[in-house]
Amino acid sequence: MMWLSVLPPLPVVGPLVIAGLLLMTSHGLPRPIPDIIALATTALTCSLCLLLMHHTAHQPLVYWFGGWVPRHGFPIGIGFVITPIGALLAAFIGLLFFATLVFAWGYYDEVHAHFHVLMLLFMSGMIGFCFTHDLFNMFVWFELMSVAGFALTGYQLRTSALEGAVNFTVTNAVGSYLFLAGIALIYSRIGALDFGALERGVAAQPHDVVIISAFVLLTTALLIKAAQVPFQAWLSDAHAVAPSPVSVIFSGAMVSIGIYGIAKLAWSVFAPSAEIRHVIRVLLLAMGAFSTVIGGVMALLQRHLKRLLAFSTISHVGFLLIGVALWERRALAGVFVYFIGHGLVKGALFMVAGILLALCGSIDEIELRGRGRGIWPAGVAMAAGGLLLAGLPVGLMSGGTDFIAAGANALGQGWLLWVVILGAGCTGGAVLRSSGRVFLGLGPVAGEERHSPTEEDKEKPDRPLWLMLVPTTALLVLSLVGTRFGSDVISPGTLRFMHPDNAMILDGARAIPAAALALRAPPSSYTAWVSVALALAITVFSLFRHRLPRRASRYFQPLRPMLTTLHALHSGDVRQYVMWMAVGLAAFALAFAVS
Amino acid sequence: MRILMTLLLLLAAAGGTAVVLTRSPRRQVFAMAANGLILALLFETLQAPDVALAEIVIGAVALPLMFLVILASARMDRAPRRPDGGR
Amino acid sequence: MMNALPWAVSAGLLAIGLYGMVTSRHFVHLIGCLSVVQASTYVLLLAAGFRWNAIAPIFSSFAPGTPAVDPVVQALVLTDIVVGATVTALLLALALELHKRRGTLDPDQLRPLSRHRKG
Amino acid sequence: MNARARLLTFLFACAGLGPAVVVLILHLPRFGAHALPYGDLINDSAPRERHVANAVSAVNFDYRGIDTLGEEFMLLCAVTGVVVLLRSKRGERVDAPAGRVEGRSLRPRSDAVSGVTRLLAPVTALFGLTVALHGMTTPGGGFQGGVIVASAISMVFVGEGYRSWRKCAPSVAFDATEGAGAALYALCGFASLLAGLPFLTNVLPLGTLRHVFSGGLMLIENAGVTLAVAGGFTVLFGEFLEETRVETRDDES
Repeated sequence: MMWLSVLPPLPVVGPLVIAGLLLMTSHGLPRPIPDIIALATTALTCSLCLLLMHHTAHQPLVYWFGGWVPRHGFPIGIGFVITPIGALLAAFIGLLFFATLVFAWGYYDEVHAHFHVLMLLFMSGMIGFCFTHDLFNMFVWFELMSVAGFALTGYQLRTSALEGAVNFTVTNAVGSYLFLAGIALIYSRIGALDFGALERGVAAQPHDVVIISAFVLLTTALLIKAAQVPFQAWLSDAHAVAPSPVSVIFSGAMVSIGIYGIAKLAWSVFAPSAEIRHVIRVLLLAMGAFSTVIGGVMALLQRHLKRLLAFSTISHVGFLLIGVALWERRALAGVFVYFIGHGLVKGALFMVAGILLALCGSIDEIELRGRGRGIWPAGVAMAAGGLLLAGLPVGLMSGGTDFIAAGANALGQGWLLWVVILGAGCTGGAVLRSSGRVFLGLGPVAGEERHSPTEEDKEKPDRPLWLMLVPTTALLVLSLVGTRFGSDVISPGTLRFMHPDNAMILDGARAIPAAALALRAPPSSYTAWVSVALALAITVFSLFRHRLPRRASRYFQPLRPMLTTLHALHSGDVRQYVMWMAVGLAAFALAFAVS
Repeated sequence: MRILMTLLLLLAAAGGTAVVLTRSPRRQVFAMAANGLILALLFETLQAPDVALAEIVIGAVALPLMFLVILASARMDRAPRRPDGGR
Repeated sequence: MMNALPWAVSAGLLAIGLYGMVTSRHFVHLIGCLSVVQASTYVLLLAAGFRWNAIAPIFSSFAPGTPAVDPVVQALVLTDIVVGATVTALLLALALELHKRRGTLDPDQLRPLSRHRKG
Repeated sequence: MNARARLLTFLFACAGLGPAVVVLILHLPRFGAHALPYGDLINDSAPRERHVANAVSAVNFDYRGIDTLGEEFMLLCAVTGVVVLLRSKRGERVDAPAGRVEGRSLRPRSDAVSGVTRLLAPVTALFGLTVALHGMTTPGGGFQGGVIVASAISMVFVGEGYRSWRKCAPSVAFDATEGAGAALYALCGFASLLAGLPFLTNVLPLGTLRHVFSGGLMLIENAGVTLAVAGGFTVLFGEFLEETRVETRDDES
């Protein structure tokens, strides 16, 4: 099919060109035009990616820029290799941007079309990151995505947004320099940048210290982006203060895409090294488990709604990292399902936060108590989102959880289920508690959350409620009905993802036919109900604590010092975050030293 | 050649240290400009003239100038704005 | 000694840059330290593509085929320099806006959300 | 966490990392004496197949041209970000008086400074254009040349003062230049697509090796980068220089 071979670069360079032209003409365009152009671009990009996904089901699509096909199996240019998984995630990203632009319709008309330009560049960076088959090219898209994120965080020019943006920029800039150092190390050893060529180089010397160090640096950079313990603290600063449409993208896609990057590098490049596989199974699993729990507990302690949601993102992305670190087929398939499910639900929840900011003029849970009664549909959306975060056994999030749980059980790592229950219960409970307090006026006495940082905040109330509710509801509904993907796209796609076909990509051999082996969705386990029960228990306890005898809360007194420490870890001091990076790197060194 | 390169590498390390240890931002700018020049020379001996040229225009001229402008602006008489000048 | 010196210098620059960031008392100083961290990646990348007794990869006065150093890493470092310049410019703009609002650039006094803590 | 605890934890982590770094350095290949398969392939191919003497430019614009495309848009993104941060509150008014630092007298600009910059700015701009133009044959190219051109434009600020500088560098024009340059680069790729070739494949005659106009499509891409970088850095310098003016804000009395 000739026309198919033209498609691969378009979802990336198309939005880039549109963004450039939009900036060029922004001074002359009347108001709704940039909105319409940006919406059309994202919609088109999303459909292109779906088309690509459809046509790569049997064979990945390989595209060499500049026509530089590999010479004797050695890549000379940059390739895009489009696999069903990459195309699916790209389509999801396009969809999320589309929904966000609908949500933000007309909101940012002050500074010409700058918001739209930045959003389109942001989307290009993410999609390029999904498609690329070259390490340095991956860095370029990674960095484009970061720079767009930095600029968008401070977009509203509020003081705390600027501070959050500084923390975000500094930590992620250090991360990108670590990524570059990793590229330099692996280049000094293997002398190539294409994933396929690198994988062959790793297979030739799987125990090499230089290659292992390169893995550590690259993974650390991506863990910083994915905000995993101990690199997590910037996220709650940035996501809490960014404009809510931007937070939708940050939490829905940008953070989890770091996990996709880790999985991509692990399977396409570093898989032949036994030492690296071992450290992934041990250290990354531990980091994921810590993130799940710490993120969940911290979410429970917040009163600033966006900060609460930001911590829940750390928790859920930690679960994604667990799925990758299990190094198992079903768990990996679950990661992709969960990726999309979480992105949809979390995006919808940040939209609800945006609705509150616009219509109720605050983001503080305690201050907002009962003030959401007039906009109850938003409350329904928020409660539904909370239940889905808690693991209600319907839709994509729980489908992904079941896959990952099946993988963990098969490996005898059943204890992970309790980590997941704790994380999901806490984050779901936190969201349900907030929705009860804001929309039903429950919970007159605040608990531990009253000690957490908050601030006055509001966004422009210039959009009707229905305009903001439509994308919110659409995302939630999609997260409920999308389960079909589990068998149709994700399971054959996951096999492709785990076994990159280098003979086809580099040597032009015939593609290995897609295995007929389809992963059956495992039955939903009891864990879902346990975590939902935990979430409901937390909600009831925190909303009705004034009815409880005083003794009940005294049992939690011994926890105070621990909670204070947790708050101190997220102090907002960027120097401390840099220090934690050094500690994280040392943890990697230690893990390799003992293994 | 080797001696020159050794010397420049050591100078680059010293230059980086100087940038870090110069705690006053205004003096740090000059350390940065000097460090940019050292790096450019080092890149030239590493047979990378393209990079050396870029480092001179960016690292030794453009960036220090931006730092200076920012510091000048920050020193200007300006009452702190309202704590939160949100839109 | 020359065999390992560039690697050691690069590692040293990374360490000293991070040290500077951890101990910084002024945001503009911290941004300067970030540029030192970045300088370590320049040195590392160029060292990874260096070769003794080779010319620069520009065949204007030498015949094509003369042994030359690696042009790829040089292209990567060029991109790296642009990345550094853009990120630094953004950070400086952020710092300036912060200074206008808060009147200080001391990291001890700049914490997101911290000022609005209510009891 | 106070400064001391932070430093101690950092040093502790470094103590753990130190031995790992030493082991790594001992295992790294000998400096300047390891194989460079990718680089050798390019050095062999660039003069022969692309008629370009400067292999670095060939990598930037052809072999790994999509990297440079991403990089141009990264620059565009950062400049847009700076504009949003600095300009949006200030608005587009450009009649603010110069700001001053307490305790320092404002000296009138001397004729000597003005004369020197009048001479220097065009020469610098010309030099920048030369560097950009000869990117295929000598060190340099659109990026370095573009920054030099941008600094030449900013030199006018020093010599001629704010008003003439603003007249010579209106921000609107340079926003457009920047966007146009980056879009031009991307459109080169679409030209290849129209010719039925993969994105960014050369579609123009290659010219002769060591000639200024060698490299085909790379020349157009180089021009796009020059425009984008010159425009971008002029806007960047301009936005920063604006910040040395006293602000007159609508929202403050």
